[in-house]
Amino acid sequence: MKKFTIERAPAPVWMRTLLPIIAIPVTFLITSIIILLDGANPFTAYYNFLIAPLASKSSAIEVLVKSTPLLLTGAAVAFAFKGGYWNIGAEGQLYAGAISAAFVGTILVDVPPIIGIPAMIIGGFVGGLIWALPSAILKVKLGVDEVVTTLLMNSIVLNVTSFLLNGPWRNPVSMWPQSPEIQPGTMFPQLLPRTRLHFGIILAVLVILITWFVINRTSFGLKMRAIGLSKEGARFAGIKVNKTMLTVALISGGIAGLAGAGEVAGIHFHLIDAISDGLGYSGIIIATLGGLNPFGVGLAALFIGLIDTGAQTVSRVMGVPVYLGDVVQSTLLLVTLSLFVLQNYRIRRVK
Amino acid sequence: MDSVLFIVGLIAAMLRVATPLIYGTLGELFSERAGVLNLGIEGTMFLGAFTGFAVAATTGSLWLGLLGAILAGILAGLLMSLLSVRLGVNQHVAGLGITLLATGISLFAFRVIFGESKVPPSIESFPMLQILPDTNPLAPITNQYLLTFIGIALIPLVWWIISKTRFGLQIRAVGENPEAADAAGLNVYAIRTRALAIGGALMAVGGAFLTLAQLGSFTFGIVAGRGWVCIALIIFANWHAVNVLWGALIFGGVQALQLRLQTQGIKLPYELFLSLPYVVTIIALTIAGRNASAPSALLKAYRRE
Amino acid sequence: ATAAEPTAAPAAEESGKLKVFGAFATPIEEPWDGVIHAALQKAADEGTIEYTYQEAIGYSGDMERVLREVCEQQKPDLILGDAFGNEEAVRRVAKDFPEVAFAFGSGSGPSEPNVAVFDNWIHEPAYLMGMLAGGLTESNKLGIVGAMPVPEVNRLANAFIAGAKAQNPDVTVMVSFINSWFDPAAAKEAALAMIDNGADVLYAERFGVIDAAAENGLFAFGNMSDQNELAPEYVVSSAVWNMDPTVNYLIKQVSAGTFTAQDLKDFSMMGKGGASLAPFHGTESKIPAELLEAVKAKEAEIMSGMFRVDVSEAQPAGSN
Amino acid sequence: MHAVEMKGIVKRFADLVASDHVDFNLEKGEIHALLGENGAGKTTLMRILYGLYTADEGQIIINEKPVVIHSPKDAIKNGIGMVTQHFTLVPTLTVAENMVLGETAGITLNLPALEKKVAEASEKFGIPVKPQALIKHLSVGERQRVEILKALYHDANVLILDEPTAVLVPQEVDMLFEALTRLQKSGLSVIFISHHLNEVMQICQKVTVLRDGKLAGTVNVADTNLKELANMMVGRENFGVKRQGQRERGNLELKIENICASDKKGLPALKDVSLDVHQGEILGLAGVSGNGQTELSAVLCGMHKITSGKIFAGDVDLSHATTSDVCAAGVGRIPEDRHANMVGELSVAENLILDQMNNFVKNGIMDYAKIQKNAEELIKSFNIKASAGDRVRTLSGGNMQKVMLARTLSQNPRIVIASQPTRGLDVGATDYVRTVLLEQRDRGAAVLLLSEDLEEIMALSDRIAVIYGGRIMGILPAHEATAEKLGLMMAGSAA
Ligand SMILES: Nc1ncnc2c1ncn2[C@@H]1O[C@H](COP(=O)(O)OP(=O)(O)OP(=O)(O)O)[C@@H](O)[C@H]1O
Ligand SMILES: Nc1ncnc2c1ncn2[C@@H]1O[C@H](COP(=O)(O)OP(=O)(O)OP(=O)(O)O)[C@@H](O)[C@H]1O
Ligand SMILES: [Mg+2]
Ligand SMILES: [Mg+2]
Repeated sequence: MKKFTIERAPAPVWMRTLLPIIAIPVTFLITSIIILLDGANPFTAYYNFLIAPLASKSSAIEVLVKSTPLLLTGAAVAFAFKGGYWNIGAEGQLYAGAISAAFVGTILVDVPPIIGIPAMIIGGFVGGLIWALPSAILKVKLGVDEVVTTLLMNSIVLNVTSFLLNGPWRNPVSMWPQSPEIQPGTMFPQLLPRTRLHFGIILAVLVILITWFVINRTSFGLKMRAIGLSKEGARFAGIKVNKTMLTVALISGGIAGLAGAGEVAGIHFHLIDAISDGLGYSGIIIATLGGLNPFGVGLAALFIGLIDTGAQTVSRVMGVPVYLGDVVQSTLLLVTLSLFVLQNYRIRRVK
Repeated sequence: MDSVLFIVGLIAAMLRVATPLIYGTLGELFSERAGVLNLGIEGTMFLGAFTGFAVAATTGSLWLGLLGAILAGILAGLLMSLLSVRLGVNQHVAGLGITLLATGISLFAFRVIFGESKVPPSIESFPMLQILPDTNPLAPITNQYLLTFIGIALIPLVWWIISKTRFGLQIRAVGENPEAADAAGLNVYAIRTRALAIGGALMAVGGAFLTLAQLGSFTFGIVAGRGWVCIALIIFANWHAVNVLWGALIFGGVQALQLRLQTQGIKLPYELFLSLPYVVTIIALTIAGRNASAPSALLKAYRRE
Repeated sequence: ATAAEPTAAPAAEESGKLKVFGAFATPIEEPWDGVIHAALQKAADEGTIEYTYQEAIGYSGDMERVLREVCEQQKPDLILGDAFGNEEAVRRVAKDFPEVAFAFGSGSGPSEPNVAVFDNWIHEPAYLMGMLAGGLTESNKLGIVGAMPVPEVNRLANAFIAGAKAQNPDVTVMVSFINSWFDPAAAKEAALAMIDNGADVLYAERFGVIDAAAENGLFAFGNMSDQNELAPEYVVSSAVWNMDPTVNYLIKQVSAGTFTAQDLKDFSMMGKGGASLAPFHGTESKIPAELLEAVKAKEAEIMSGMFRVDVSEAQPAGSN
Repeated sequence: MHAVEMKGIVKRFADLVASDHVDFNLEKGEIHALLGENGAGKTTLMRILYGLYTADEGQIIINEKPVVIHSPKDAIKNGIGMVTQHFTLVPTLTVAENMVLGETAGITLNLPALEKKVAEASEKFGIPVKPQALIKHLSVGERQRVEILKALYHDANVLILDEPTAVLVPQEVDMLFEALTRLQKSGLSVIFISHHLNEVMQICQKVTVLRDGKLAGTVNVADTNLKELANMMVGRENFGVKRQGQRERGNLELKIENICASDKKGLPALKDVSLDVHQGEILGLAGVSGNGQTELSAVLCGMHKITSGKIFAGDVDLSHATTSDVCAAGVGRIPEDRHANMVGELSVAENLILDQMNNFVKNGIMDYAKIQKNAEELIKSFNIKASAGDRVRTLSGGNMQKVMLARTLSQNPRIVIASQPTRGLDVGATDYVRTVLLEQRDRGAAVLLLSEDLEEIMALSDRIAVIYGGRIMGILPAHEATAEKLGLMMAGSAA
């Protein structure tokens, strides 16, 4: 008689590649009921969800636009997690980056892009870094749990944003809570005419490549990985744990800040209070889906960008409530994550 | 206005604003003491708010509505357990996913059941209890919703359950050292699952308070981030049930005070004012420092080989 | 897409019906977008247009994508929506698709060649409600709970205050903002704070306020749509915004090929039926006859153009 | 009659067969030793019996009845108790609470009553514990007693002890053996895992030896001897490495002057400790656990701060050094807790360079070819049973220790701090480590050996210091040191 046992060991490579793909039909089965309930055709729904956004060039480019900040927040979170720093604050750091980029963008009157764009990048990075600083310092100096403080800092920056937009920065023309428009010289250039694809995507890809390189090819990367896996072990080996962790936390905050700068300089051209709408939290999901590997993060960000876009397309094209998109999206996410767990198992036949 | 009236009104408002926070935080307390950070709280509260309302509106019974909310909350807790406890999915991500899912399902069902309504559908909500006659100057404080009283009464009850009962001991054990609990013959999964289910139920009641008592109607922004406040609150409370009361009153109080100062025409940058509780929490945490008593196994999935 | 083509024969699709798209930043339950959606839905139900829409687009960058996709794929004749918070995105897309007519709720002016703007100009009924409130109050204290101090909200509050003062020079009006578009529980708390502070008639710019009033047996006024059903005893009336005139005008213009970028303000005012004071649903029995008469008279003056309600978009005094 | 029969047990971890058709029988009322090299599969077999692992194949029979054990709960129901190597107690709970954790009857906890019951059990089984104490405040020995009592409290008639003596001081070992013998008389069956063959000879009646996951044989203690057991385990008979003669010692290399330090709770742990270690000598530091060795070792490794005093490595002042300063000064460290002081999830190759990364960086980039080559060389010269890419976590204890030795000693340190270097290692690995330490001394390094194993201290040291209560009680040259003298000093009387 042949029996099968499930054991805890990395599944074969083909299986690991297959699992995330299986997530789609599984989600399809689970959510079909609710789609049918609303009188829609599940196949059409899925076509619109996953294929339609890629079918035309312009919507495929929009998926990239959507993925641009996600690549950055995903990379920010993955970088921090890899270094053993649980940064849940990418959302807040993104806002801080957006605030400081919006500030830089308004004060740099009449600068050429050659100055304006680097200034925006630095502005975003520094903004995110500054917002990451208190939690990082509390962590390394006093051992205060960073999961908590970074999360709380998110709530604070939202209030700060709202304060700025309702107070000193309120748009003087429209009186709407949005900052004045940034200077033309500080706007990220469009990459393709009549699309919103902007320089931010290049920045994001660069950040992905750089973080991958730093993590996997430099001694700093080995240090941060060692810390991420065992702080005591790393300390024993002479690695300066606090200094390294502080650096990791600040770089992570800076990267998240870049996402904010990108949204200001490439999409909105001013600060608004809904500038993120959860991009930082999506970053956690993306970092996890991507297995904390920058390249994995790249794929995961594109995937989330796709289903984010698809969720709206479905509702519009099929005339179903937009919330159906949310349901399918979150189910797909949870199913994918669950199947990812199976990557750590394999089935063996015993005689 | 006379300052006694102001203070009485403020305290009464504080209690109302604090009620959903108390339920949500006690719910989160169960999850976290068992070692699971449940970021599904915002969605679970929303699901409770919706289910409670929908059931009450369709059956005409507020109590059935409350029951419906509780069942929905338990389901959300069980889903969190399936993902984060059984399958070992990263707790942050599972929780965020559940918030997304629970919110989406609620809103979708809302459309299906109530259609596209111009004004939010409403029901006759739970009345306030008349403890003191309205003429008594303290009446605003004492005359609250039954759910507020129950919420406050739950605090000592939860303290008792966690610290004095066998189940509480088991929760603490799986939250501190699941390996030890397992070796002692406890079923770590089952205990965490139960804690999550109870936690989910409490969170859902917190949401249902908004629709069944405070407002009598359901709209899509109804929870408005209260779940995230609870996450901060539990830290403020240092994972102790009794501190939840003070925390909820402070967080609720700042919100109530802010609205009340506005009516007095007092100018203050209220956005910054609203940040105060978070800043206070960070400071409290800094003072507690390494003594903060987060359960040791929080965020860690338990796996036997 | 073929961008440069003129606005020639727009309505000449096979169905013969005008293709209209609604682009809403919020879910359609939100009152502002709800009014636009209702008017378009009505036109669709009557068979005059072919209507599709997208709701909950949000403010974080999706508006531009949705509009572009719709323009390219669905090629609508007319797009309506709210541009607040998405102002630039809407205008950028409009520039690239001059063959499509855009009519958006906006705080800024129209832009050539194809962006017309409208807004909820219900300050007139708000003024009338102010008069009613001023006459009904016994404590001489009124309360207004609004979302945020933006011009669209400010001018309603200011008109309400002006009406109340005209009717009763002794009133004071408290104004609170909850700093959120949707948080009925907070709105209710703000209202309760005002009641504790002596207010006995409330203007509910947001949901949640009427609840507080009804619980305390006080009169309240609704906003945007007729909200009497929320508390039939206590909701005296509401400032109703009606987009039908705007929508009908737009349909006519676009069908005729005569659409121009213009401010459609007038179609949202009482004179053209775009704004009105909601029916009393029996609450008039509780209103002193002479007050009712004064309000009716003022209403008639406004309708005939004899009286103009001042538009003030500054943050109302007594709020912060 | 058999208390436990395990038949044809198979357990695989990925491609490794940790238990390969093993049969194991335990008679009622016997103390049965389980022997084997590091990684032979002892712990695995016992974790299967206690339900912490599930066997892939095989059968378990208890009291002549086949049983299915899926979890510790099932095992406890079948009268099996286990004290695992890494204790499984909840540190924030009290002793009594830990004891009753697995019980399910009743809603509320009547703690005073439970504490009384625990106290009674403690009395009855002759195992002293403090029911109200928090586990986190207990010493290792006390925790072990709690674990044992916990098993007995739940009516275990089979008690599994996984390397119980590795963490105990000699007096505690005596107490344990005394208790075990007593309990045996009242009918308890015990499975006893140890790497100390003399302990096995002392209290066990039967011995089962595992080798590479397979059963090597079961023998009666009465019919065997140390050599035979050693042969069964590793295929050779002679063990024991000893220092050969006195050597001329060189210059002063490690100078410790009047240092004081506190322990984790903030209580004074080191009081005015002064020691000199010269080139080419091994200075042994003997002492009963808990008298300051852990803190001294942590201080010298740069992991713990001193409150006063001075430390010099040659001319380099290391008094307030961090771990990286210590590495830079050429101090090699072999820590007490190898699990905590390596990064288990990193590969062998990466762990091997973790404290000397700068030697493997080219233009700011890690030179992975060189890292690989380094690993292969060290694996070969230190005879590590692993490949360069294996994660250290998956290595057996002995091999993990070899990785640590290789990393430290390949850098030719001028000073070696070796703390409990052979704890938990099998006889073969122990010999190997001792040989390597002697080689270091002969090479001219100054070696400070901290060990609770007196026999080890006497076998290797040129001079022997004794620590008690955080103070140095005296220093003897090896030829003057006798077990008796040292024993007295370790108990607190001055030399
Ligand atoms: N959970 C696990 N996953 C993978 N491999 C494991 C696991 N547990 C044990 N092993 C491997 O199984 C083999 C047997 O390990 P086991 O713990 O049974 O050895 P042991 O005889 O107890 O050794 P020691 O004397 O060091 O305690 C070893 O090679 C070990 O690396
Ligand atoms: N999850 C795991 N995967 C692979 N190997 C493991 C795992 N857990 C433990 N091992 C290995 O199994 C062996 C026994 O594990 P255990 O936890 O009992 O360590 P140990 O016996 O304390 O080691 P030592 O006795 O040498 O100090 C160890 O050698 C360890 O390397
Ligand atoms: Mg072992
Ligand atoms: Mg061992």
